[in-house]
Amino acid sequence: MAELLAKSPCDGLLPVTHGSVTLSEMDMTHLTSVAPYKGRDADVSDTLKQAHGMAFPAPNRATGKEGARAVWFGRGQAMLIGPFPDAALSADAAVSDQSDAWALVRLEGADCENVLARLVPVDLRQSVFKRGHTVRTQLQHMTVSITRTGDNAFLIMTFRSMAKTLVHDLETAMQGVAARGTG
Amino acid sequence: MRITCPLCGERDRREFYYVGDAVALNRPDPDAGDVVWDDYVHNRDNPAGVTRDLWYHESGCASWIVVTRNTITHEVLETALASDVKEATS
Amino acid sequence: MRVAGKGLVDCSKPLRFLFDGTSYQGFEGDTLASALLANDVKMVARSFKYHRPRGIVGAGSEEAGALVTVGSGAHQDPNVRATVQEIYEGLSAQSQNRWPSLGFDILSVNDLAAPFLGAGFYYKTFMWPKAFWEKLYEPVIRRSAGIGALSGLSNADRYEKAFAFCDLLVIGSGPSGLMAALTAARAGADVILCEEDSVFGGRLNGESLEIAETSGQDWGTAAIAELSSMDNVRLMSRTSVTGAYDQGTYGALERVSHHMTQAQGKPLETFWRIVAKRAILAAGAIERPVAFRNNDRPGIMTAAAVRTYLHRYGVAPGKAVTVFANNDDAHRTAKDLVAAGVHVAGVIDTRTDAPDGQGYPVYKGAEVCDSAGRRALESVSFRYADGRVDKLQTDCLAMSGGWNPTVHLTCHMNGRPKWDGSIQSFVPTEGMVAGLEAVGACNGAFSTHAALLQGNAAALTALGDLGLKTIAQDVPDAEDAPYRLKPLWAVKGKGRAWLDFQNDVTVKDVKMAAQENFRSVEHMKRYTTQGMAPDQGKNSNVAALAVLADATGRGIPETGTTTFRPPFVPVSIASLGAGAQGKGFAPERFTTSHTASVERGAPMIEAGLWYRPSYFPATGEKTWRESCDREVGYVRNAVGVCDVSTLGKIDIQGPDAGAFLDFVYTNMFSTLKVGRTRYGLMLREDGTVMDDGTTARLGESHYVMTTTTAAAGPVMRHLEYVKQCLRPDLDVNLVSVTEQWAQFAVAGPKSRDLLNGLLDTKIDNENWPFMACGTVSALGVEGRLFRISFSGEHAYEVAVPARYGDSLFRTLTSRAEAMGGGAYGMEALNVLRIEKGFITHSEIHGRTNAFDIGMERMVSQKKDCIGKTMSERPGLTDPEREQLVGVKPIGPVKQLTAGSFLFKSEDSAVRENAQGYMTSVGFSPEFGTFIGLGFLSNGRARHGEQMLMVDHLRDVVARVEICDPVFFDPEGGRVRG
Amino acid sequence: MRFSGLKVLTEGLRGNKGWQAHWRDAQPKAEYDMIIIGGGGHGLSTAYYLAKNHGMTNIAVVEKGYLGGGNVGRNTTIVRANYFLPGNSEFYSHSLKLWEGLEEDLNYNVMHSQRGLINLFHSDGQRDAFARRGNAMINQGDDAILLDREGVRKKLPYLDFDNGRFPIYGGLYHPRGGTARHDAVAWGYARGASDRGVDLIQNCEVTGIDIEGGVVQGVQTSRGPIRAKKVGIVVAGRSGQVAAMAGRRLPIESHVLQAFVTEGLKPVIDHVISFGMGHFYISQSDKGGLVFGGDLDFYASYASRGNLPMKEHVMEAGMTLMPMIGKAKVLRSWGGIMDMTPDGSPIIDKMDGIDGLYIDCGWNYGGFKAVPASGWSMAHLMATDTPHEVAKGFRLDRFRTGVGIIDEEGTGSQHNLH
Repeated sequence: MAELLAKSPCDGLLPVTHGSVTLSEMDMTHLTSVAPYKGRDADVSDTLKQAHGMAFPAPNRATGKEGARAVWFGRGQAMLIGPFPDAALSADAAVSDQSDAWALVRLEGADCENVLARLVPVDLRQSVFKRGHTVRTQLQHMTVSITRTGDNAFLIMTFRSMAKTLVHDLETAMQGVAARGTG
Repeated sequence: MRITCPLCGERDRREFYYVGDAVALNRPDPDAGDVVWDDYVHNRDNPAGVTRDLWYHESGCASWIVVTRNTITHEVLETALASDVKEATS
Repeated sequence: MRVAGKGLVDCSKPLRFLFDGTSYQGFEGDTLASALLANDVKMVARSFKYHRPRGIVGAGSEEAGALVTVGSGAHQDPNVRATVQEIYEGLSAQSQNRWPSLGFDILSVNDLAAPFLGAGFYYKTFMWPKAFWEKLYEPVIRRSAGIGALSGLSNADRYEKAFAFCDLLVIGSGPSGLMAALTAARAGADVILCEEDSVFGGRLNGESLEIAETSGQDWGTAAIAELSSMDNVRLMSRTSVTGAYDQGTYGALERVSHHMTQAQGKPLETFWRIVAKRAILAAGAIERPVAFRNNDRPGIMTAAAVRTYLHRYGVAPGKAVTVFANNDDAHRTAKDLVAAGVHVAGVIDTRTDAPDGQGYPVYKGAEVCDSAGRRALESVSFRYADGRVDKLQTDCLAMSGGWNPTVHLTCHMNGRPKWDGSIQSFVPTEGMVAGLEAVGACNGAFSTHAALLQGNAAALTALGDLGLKTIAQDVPDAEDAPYRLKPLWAVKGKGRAWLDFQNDVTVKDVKMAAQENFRSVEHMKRYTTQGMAPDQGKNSNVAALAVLADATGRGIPETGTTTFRPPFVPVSIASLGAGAQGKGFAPERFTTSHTASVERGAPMIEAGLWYRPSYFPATGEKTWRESCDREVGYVRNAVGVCDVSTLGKIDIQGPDAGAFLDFVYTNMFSTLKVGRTRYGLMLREDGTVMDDGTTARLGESHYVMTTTTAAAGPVMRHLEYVKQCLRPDLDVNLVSVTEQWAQFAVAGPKSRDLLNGLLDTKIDNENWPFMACGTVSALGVEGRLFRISFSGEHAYEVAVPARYGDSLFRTLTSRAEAMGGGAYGMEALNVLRIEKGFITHSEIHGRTNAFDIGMERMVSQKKDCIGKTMSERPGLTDPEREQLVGVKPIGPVKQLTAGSFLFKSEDSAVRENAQGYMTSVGFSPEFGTFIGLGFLSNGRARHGEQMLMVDHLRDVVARVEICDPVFFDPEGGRVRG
Repeated sequence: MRFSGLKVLTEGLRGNKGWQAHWRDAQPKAEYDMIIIGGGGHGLSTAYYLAKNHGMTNIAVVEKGYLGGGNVGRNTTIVRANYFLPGNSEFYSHSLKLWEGLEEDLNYNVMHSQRGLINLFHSDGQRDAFARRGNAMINQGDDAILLDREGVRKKLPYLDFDNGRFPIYGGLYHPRGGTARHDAVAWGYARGASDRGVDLIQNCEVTGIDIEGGVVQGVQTSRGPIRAKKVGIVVAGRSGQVAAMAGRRLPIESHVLQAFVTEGLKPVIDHVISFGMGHFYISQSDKGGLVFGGDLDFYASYASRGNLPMKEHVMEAGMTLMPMIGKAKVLRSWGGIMDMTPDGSPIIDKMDGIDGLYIDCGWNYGGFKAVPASGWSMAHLMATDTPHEVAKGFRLDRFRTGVGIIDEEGTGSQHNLH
């Protein structure tokens, strides 16, 4: 029997490098939105800790580490990135598979803050937006989730269908920043 | 214009969607009568001064927020999660 | 001419540039204005109305005279201030508003007709004959008006926008701004310092001043060196702060590469959105001209501009300079020129107690009353108090009527400045922009020492507000001369004395406005156009106000001011709109089948932000209709495949999910069985239909809702609104899963056969009846299957995780083709649904309710729901309302058209007779004719009635019969097959 | 004094000494037959037509600030009759006819320029909707032409037909649509009313409405009480505050709408262009500035100023539609206070339960073109106590009853959906 072939959201678009900054697609993995029901936040957090090694994140924060993160994803919701979700989560939270719903890209390099400053209306400078901080915001006209994963690295997520626009907008900003040197 | 989302902190107005007077929280009973419903859906104090209105942090955390605000100066005086406001009054 | 030993330009770096086709030389660091003056080019422009010769008036962004066009082709940039444009090798600039040439301009004849072209003359004439306005008068007016020209070609330069954040934004880098930045930065605050000019220092570069026993220029250079070494400081030159907005948001325009021959990938401009916790406005002041007869000739400039050209650029704007002033400050001009070896013809001061000259004559108690010179200044006449008139041969008049603080940004939030009689000017009212404090000259503090003190004090205040530790600063000693002036706005006398050099508004015009009762300052402005030119009255508003006050017998403060509004300097549409040209206006959304559809030659059309295939052309087909008919046939006779992933999908989970759905839908969902799907109708609170779609119950507390493509976003927002604002008591969570699933309609008699070829467990009519739903495995991938139909055929929608969408679409279509079917697009989908009378947003267009579309029975009487009460208003249930009907032609008709109107056969096609209108039309291969849906007054009772369908626009009149909107398979047997 | 080309010539030769006040500044009298609150376009035209059509001359217009200082002096000057719902169609059609005779009627050149308006559409669905609109316009007796893509290209070759985000399918062309010089409309009506004996009272703020036994007695003002048998409230964005003086709440929210003008440019845009997908509309003034605007800022406001996100959105729409305007520089931006009704259509009605009190409001963001017919209809209502034929759809109670809701945008009779 034939098999269905999988394609990543940014298939054929990445990686690209301009100046000091590289944009690349993250490997496809499990994405699970976890939204605790009323009064179950602590139960969900406990399950997450036991099964996946991280607490349910506070607003604007990510927990866990590369390969198994929980990123705060909005009001009463986190995105579990990496592990296949423990079945026990469903008892206390609305759990939805989002593995294919989001395009995940990594923006990395000395000028990556300057690139994002062209597109994002939030102060993402290291002094205020540190490793483990996350925001739900806009990137140009797209709804995104941005998490700092390193001194010069960000994880950016947007709707899968907008992957091409995401890459276009980031690349345009990268080119502009690269042409200007710094600033 | 910047609005403080109770969850996300101070953010640019461009992240929010506006829906109008927070009177929307006070939905009447179905049988309250046409005058009450007309008032609820249509008529507004429309103050030139302090007002309470509803905003949705659409490209942020998806919270609905009650914003206490001055319509002449655009000063934002207070913000609160709409769900908290609603639960406190019902 | 150049003055040896002066200026900050780099004489070792000569640059060639063109003005009106003539090649000139300047140096690196020159502006176009300074380089033209160095080459003794005086006349550079023509004015707006009278086409009078115009020269360089100032040395900053507020320039009132020297507007030029830079570049050509798609790069042509009109109305560029020569005083701001830096020269570069190969720069080419042209003069504007003249034809055929700057020297000989046909429309300068307007100047001779000036008596007839006074303020507002056009309101009183050009009314007869009526038709001549559009045909003759207006085209002539339009052609003679305007200043520069757009190329008409699409923008070809790169522009960009950006955001920045700081503790303290300092606007302006003169002495007060530098002092403020130093104090704040030394205390560790996060500082952004914006300077319009290409170099920092402000007036320090245009004067010979001393600070801390060194030259002001050197002090400024040292301050900048210190600031640029600090990590917490961002220095932004060539950056004009253009507007103050709410909660500490400022707009700023950075001119990134206007001064470069080759931008090399850099943007031309960056528009910054700066968010600052505190701001200090140190924008300086603008020297004001004096109105006197013929005060608009090239060569007549502000005194400060003359000093700037001398000190900053090493240029003397004339060989014999005359100064005309009412204050001490302007005397510096003469002193500095003489010190630099430039001849000063004299200083004419209106005050009898003016200071004495130091190597130049001072004519005290005299006023300049006229000037002469054809294309540039040759002489000025001046008059003593006793009426005696004298004349000086001079090619440059440096005039000063005093200074106007640059208060503009403090007024951007509706604040009004206050009048300060001691300096005869408006100064900022405190607190007009929250978090912003004005210091130095823009705050009316005109001495250098006062500027330094205020800059330091404001920074300390800001630091305190920010909770930062302050470090006491020594404010250096500096010039602290008192500001002495005697008010003078307009020299009395005959003839035209200019206020607004650009719009050609004279003292007479303002007086005439007052005479005609345009006495309010706003009326005067609008009637005369005073202050509406590119400088927005920066050079002239206060003087015009003084003239109006005088003409109406009021004081200046009682007369009031007009409003200063953003932007402070003009901002290109391309910079504020950066990123949107081409596709950048809104994100593009692509389905997983996009590539495969394009490969099949399908024209992709917009559906909101998405792209969807219109149809899939086959070899030999000449029109889209042929393709569409074939694709309809696939679904009716075999099997068709269509990507429906763009429809919104929302996971609704929780113990109260059913109760929640009962509240947002008109019909019941809590009673829906697990594994079943139901059509739902959603209203807005006003009783109008908001959206429709199917919702499936996947588990006891798990539903997935489908929305229309267009309403996906609004419905999600609405559901969150209901959940958070109206029913936070319900335990239910919502998450959009639209993007998770690639979903395909598989429709037609052979749809189950096609699916069974892929599904790991076969389905049949028993285990998967109409409206069933559940989890399936397709080619080894777990997905979802819904037996729902938008075509009236036996049909399914199969969903798999989006990564497999491309692959599944290719598999489905190729297998469908093998079964006599294939892919179908939006055109066929539309025909199929019209044949079944299914509605889309063409029908639920925001004005229709459940009653109108024949679904009033779907509004459950057992419960409350959003929109229910308002939908019962008398006006929404009136039988005469327009109701959904089917429309079919009688006999042979050319076509039916959507957007046409329905009339009784005997009526004329006018509004009063309109009975209804057509919303959707398609050609039905099944019936061999066009069929349509529409709305008709009391339509459900009129099935069988013959009417006329009239489309005036496309000249179509058709005899039609009203019928049930369900044309095809009204019993609905096929979906269950 | 009659204005004419000859008059301009003779005055010019005499040194322009003979020009007189365009209108009288009146002192408030103790009593009038009628008072119009609000000296904007609608208030002044109401007064003018009360005098001209109904012979009412013992009337006053009281204005808080200066005449024409509200939305009539801060709009994008578009004049059109391209509505499609009954209630609006006949009203705006009537208004356009009045515009076409306005200069002659007022003896004031308001520069009404019928340069043609083109509404662009970008999908088949939008074409159908615009076809309905165009057919409704012709049903009404007005003009409309459906242009295809090539037809639009011929008129507007500078649009981005190849790369724009939303492809241009065509446009609905309304040849009689155009622009006018906004301030002149206020001044022309003021002059016409003043000449007919109407008192125009500036700098006079109404602070209260006197009502006794359900009957209007007059108004309290910053310059003292003024008695009147009838009072008309014509105050646009401030309707809520003035109605509150009579103890009434209105179905109105006041919002800010920004507009923009660029530096003067030689003629480059010869039509009025409307780009629905980007909420963007543009024309070029006779002085050469590109005059354009977009959507509301979307928050209730009386500040007459807007914020950056909407400015950027408007400019972005311009850049995707017609990237040739990129180097035009915005000189000034401003905001008007829009009296938004739930269904987007206006109200001209008696104030229920208060004899002698009338209201004309709810012009949303489309009041300028309505100025002539609004005044005409309001004058008719105030003079005769019956609604004028073309304005009888603008009832205040339509929201409560649901009868005759006029929702052109199809966004619903609920606030903030427009």
